[in-house]
Amino acid sequence: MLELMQQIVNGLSLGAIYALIALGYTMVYGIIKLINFAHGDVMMVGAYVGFFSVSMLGTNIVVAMIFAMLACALLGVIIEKVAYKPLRRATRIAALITAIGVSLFLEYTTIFFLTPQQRIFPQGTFPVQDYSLAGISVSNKDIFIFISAILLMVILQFIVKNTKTGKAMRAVSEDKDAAVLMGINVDNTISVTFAIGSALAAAAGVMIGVYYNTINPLMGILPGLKAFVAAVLGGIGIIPGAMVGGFILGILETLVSGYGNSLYRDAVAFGILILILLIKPTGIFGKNTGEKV
Amino acid sequence: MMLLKINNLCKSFGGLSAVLNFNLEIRENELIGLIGPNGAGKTTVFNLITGVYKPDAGEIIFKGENIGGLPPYVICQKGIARTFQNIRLFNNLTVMENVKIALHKNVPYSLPAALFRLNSFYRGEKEIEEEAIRWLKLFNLDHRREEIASSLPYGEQRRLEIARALATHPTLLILDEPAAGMNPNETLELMELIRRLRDEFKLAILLIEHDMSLVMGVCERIYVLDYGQVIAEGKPEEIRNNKRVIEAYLGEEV
Amino acid sequence: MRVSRKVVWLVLLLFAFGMVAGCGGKAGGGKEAAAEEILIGINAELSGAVASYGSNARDGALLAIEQINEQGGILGKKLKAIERDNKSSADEAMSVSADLVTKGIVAQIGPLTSGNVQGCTPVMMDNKIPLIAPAATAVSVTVNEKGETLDYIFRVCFIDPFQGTLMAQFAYDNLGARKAAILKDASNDYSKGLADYFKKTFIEKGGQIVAEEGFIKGDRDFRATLTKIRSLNPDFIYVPGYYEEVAPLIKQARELGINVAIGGGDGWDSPDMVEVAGKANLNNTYFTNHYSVEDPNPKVQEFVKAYRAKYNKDPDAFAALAYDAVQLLVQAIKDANSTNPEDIKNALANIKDFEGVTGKMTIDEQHNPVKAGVIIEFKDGKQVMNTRIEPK
Amino acid sequence: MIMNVFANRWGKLGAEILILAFIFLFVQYFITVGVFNQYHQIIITSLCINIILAVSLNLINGFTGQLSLGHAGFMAVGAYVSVVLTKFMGMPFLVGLVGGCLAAAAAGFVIGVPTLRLKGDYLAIATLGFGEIIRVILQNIEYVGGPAGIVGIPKMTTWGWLFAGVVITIATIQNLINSSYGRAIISVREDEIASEVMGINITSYKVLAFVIGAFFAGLAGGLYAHYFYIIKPETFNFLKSFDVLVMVVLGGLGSTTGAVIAAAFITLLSAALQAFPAIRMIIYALILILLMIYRPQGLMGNKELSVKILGKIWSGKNDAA
Repeated sequence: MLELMQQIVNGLSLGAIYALIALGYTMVYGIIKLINFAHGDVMMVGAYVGFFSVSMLGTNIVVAMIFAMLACALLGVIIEKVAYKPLRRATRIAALITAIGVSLFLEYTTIFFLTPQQRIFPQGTFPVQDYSLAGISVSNKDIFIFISAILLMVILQFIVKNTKTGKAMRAVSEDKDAAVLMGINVDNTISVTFAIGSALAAAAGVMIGVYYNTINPLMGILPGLKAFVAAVLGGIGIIPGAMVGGFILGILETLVSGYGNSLYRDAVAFGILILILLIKPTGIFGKNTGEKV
Repeated sequence: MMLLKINNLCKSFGGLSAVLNFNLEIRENELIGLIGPNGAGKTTVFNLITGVYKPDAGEIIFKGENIGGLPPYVICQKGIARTFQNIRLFNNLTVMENVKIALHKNVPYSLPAALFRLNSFYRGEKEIEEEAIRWLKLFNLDHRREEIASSLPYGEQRRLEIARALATHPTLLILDEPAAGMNPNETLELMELIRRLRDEFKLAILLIEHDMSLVMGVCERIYVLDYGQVIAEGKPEEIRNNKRVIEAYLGEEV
Repeated sequence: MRVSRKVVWLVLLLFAFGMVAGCGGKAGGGKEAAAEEILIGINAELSGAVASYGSNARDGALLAIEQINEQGGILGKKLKAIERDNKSSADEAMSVSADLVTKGIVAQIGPLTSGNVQGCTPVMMDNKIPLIAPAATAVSVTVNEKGETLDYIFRVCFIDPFQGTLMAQFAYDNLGARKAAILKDASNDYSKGLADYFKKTFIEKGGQIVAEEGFIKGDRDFRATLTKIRSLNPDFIYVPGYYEEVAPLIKQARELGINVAIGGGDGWDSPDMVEVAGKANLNNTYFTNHYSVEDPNPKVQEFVKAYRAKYNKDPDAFAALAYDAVQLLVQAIKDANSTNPEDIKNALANIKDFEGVTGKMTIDEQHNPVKAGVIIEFKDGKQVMNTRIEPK
Repeated sequence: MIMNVFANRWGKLGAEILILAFIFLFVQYFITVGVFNQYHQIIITSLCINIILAVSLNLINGFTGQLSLGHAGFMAVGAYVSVVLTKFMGMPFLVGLVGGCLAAAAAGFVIGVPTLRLKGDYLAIATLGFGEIIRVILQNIEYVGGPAGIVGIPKMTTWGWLFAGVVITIATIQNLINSSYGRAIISVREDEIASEVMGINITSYKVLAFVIGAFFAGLAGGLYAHYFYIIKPETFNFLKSFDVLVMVVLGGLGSTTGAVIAAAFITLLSAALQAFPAIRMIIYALILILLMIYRPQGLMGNKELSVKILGKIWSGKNDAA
């Protein structure tokens, strides 16, 4: 029982990381229907900005995170303007390939300038405190990352549902042409979407960097993929879905490793995901919007 | 003989009844109209008959067999074909290919014959080609055969959709607002065509239409639907004078 | 229509082949070697999954080449490296090798992983050009299934059985471990190889393997598996992975209160271990290695100093092994007094007591280096030699 | 016109065989006399394997319109099964190849039946998941070497096998597409509901396309394994599926000639960039982005390159003949 509790705590903190990345993923998807495969790599860039801010400018972690978010918001907007905007009228799969191109570009440009070796956050960037509650060990960074994920989800949900920008976003998501007729500046709205999504990725990147201490230019691939899976699982485009999907994936992986066989972890995790999709073909929170005939 | 008999058909979406205890009978070679105000559930009835939606309750007896809830392709194979309110052609394909796809139902050669290009493939393709041309000629679309379907003018797209439906060799043809978007002249031609098709191919035809001149002019019996229920049924002149029908149509504004 | 289409694809195919022929004509025709240069191919993982290790190996090899050239080259000629990226894949490695061969290399250094070296094997054998693998540890790298030595394939690293067996003996005899858990990189042949031999020896000696679990390259969270292992109460955990995963793994193990000894192989050898895992967490951990960067041996210290000066970082095992691979090649060229690949191959097979950074080695009949192994223990972040095992 | 083709069928077939024989002998001659050295031969091999992969994935993604990200998984099944048959059981190469293809097709069937009910991105994730499941399973089978894979696979793939593989793949898929069955498959991509109402069992045609696509991915795997000496599960990870997808989209979804051209382009580009290790992937990424921006429909769109079109380009005429 104690071990199960520990495993669930492990799963929640792993899931929080997936959720953190999945939030930005799903938001961009929800608004412009683009699978932004470069999202994980924007996260990586954010982690590097945070790293250099801490190690070279000697800032504290909060300032580093703000720097990273600003830098990545800008990066996200540039990527959108240069690479995705020309494809707005093209097929979704063309945009998907471009996203793969952007992803490779970010990874290997980083390798070119910063070598493929990992970088290590200086000790004490985040003062770690371990707690043991009735035999279950938790650290303050677990709690920090868990609360961040939930907080960011709430903020994001608020922005999309309740602000003017959010309404514009939803309008663009429904129908770009109609949105133009309603006087919404579609270009700006999409830019804002990308800025927010990329800033979220950056925040996730810095947190992950601090959490695991190390960052490297290819660190975005695996979590990026997992986050995409989490977003799909929750019902892609649905913000609370991304978070729930992330937690489910995290707990699932943890339980497979803890009680099944860790050598088959990804196979079992994917197997269960496929099962869930077969039962709920549009994800857990997805509405089965049958095509109108 | 009875071709189609619908008994107490029900369908609701999210708790709202779209179709409630719907009954309908079509005899062979009959021309039936289904009318009603917007949102009365007419297209839902069509979607239920053709298997696009699954009924919640009730039976759809076609040629003595309950087809309710069968997948659309099975229902098509049993002999029901349809068109759509908002035309659903294969937009990126040619006019010819659109009709050929409908002919696939009776494809005269096997898959291996296609993969290995056996003689039966060449013979079969020739048959398909010839039959497709026959359908296109019938609908006066022959000269458009290599054009992309979406590039056709609206009226021709409607005609192509009917041609495509007929190419599946149905015994019951279901037309969802065939005259929508047509000018009076085109509508007149369409009326003529519908009658001719019925006679030539021994078809029963069920159609939804808002254009009353067409419905009254061509249909032998008419069903009137309101709030998912049949409120009247009968010959055109009976319907024209039916109080409930007039109310339903006037009430639409309220 | 149907027929004409097919014709055109085929014409296109033809064009494509024509292009290849055209490219090749240029590349293959003029060999880049000036008479006074000796070409060495470097076939490295510079992109893809193991790019970080591959580029360290490349750096090590380039440092060696630079040093040789500074000392005036060899046989009156300078060395020239031709660098190619194999994208961390065996088929790319093969095509890179074939390309390098047409350029007129006398030998190839790399690739890094066993699988990628094996991709190159047929090309090296066909063209009779020696390959020196810095870090390919699988037994099957230098011998074929019949047990015959592959004439042109050499290596400077340990083979899997050596390290796995060594650690099993050390854990059982010196640490008194009886219940061991294994945590390996499930996607990595090196990790599996070490784990297999560790398991075999440990069981033979009378120990028990209580768990055999895995992780995947790129994982950073190991707590689920560690929590499971903790509940099984092993007195030793064997983690034969690379440092990018092992360092955070050890850290998390300690955070979960797992304080038993943890062991591994030369994949641990990196300055990053201490920085990521933390000094205190690394206490009571051991790994098998060729040498220690803290070794006062001047050869080692000069290498570490030169590497730091050139790249502004500390070398890892891959850099040191690739450095030795080049030095071994140079030794063979000197011994053969020839740059003919056939002569170099023969000289390589006969090398005795070569003094490398990673130890004094003699190439045995199966083209493996016979050299001393050391077991290194981390003590407050310092690598301390615990045991030295001389070759038999 | 159809009469024409029908009447000249045997004549045209003869011409095709002649041209194919010419190409085969042309390349074979170059190999025999050594104009094509080992490096060129490796590139030709990669090229042919990539063509088979791209053309077969194009059947699934391009013609049927189902986004599949699991192609590498089928390639892995074909590679492993063929090697087990030839190397471990001593069967002839042909038996190995066919066995690999059938195994991959069977895997395609088992995976396709449940997942093809899913749509769009959900299908993409499910197929990607299955591809990864196949890889993880292979990683854990000791019989086939686990993560180390199988080493020392006899080299049996020759130019003749590759050429035959490419011709058979293209011919089969083109024959399928240019038949009533192919039109049914394309109608699924165009409009599922209309297609189903026309009497087409869309699920079975999706599965059919998936199975045939997997079959040829298995062929590519078998040819790959018997050329590159070693196979290991890592080779067939999801990034490999992405590589093939890139070729298909770059060539133009639903264009077989496009898939062939893009496969050739990517293979040659990749080979040419080997010499620039530092900037290799950056250039590759930039080319990818630029091509997609300037040709979002792919090099060929959904058109096929034919003598007719070439002739038109040649003579500069615009009228549709």
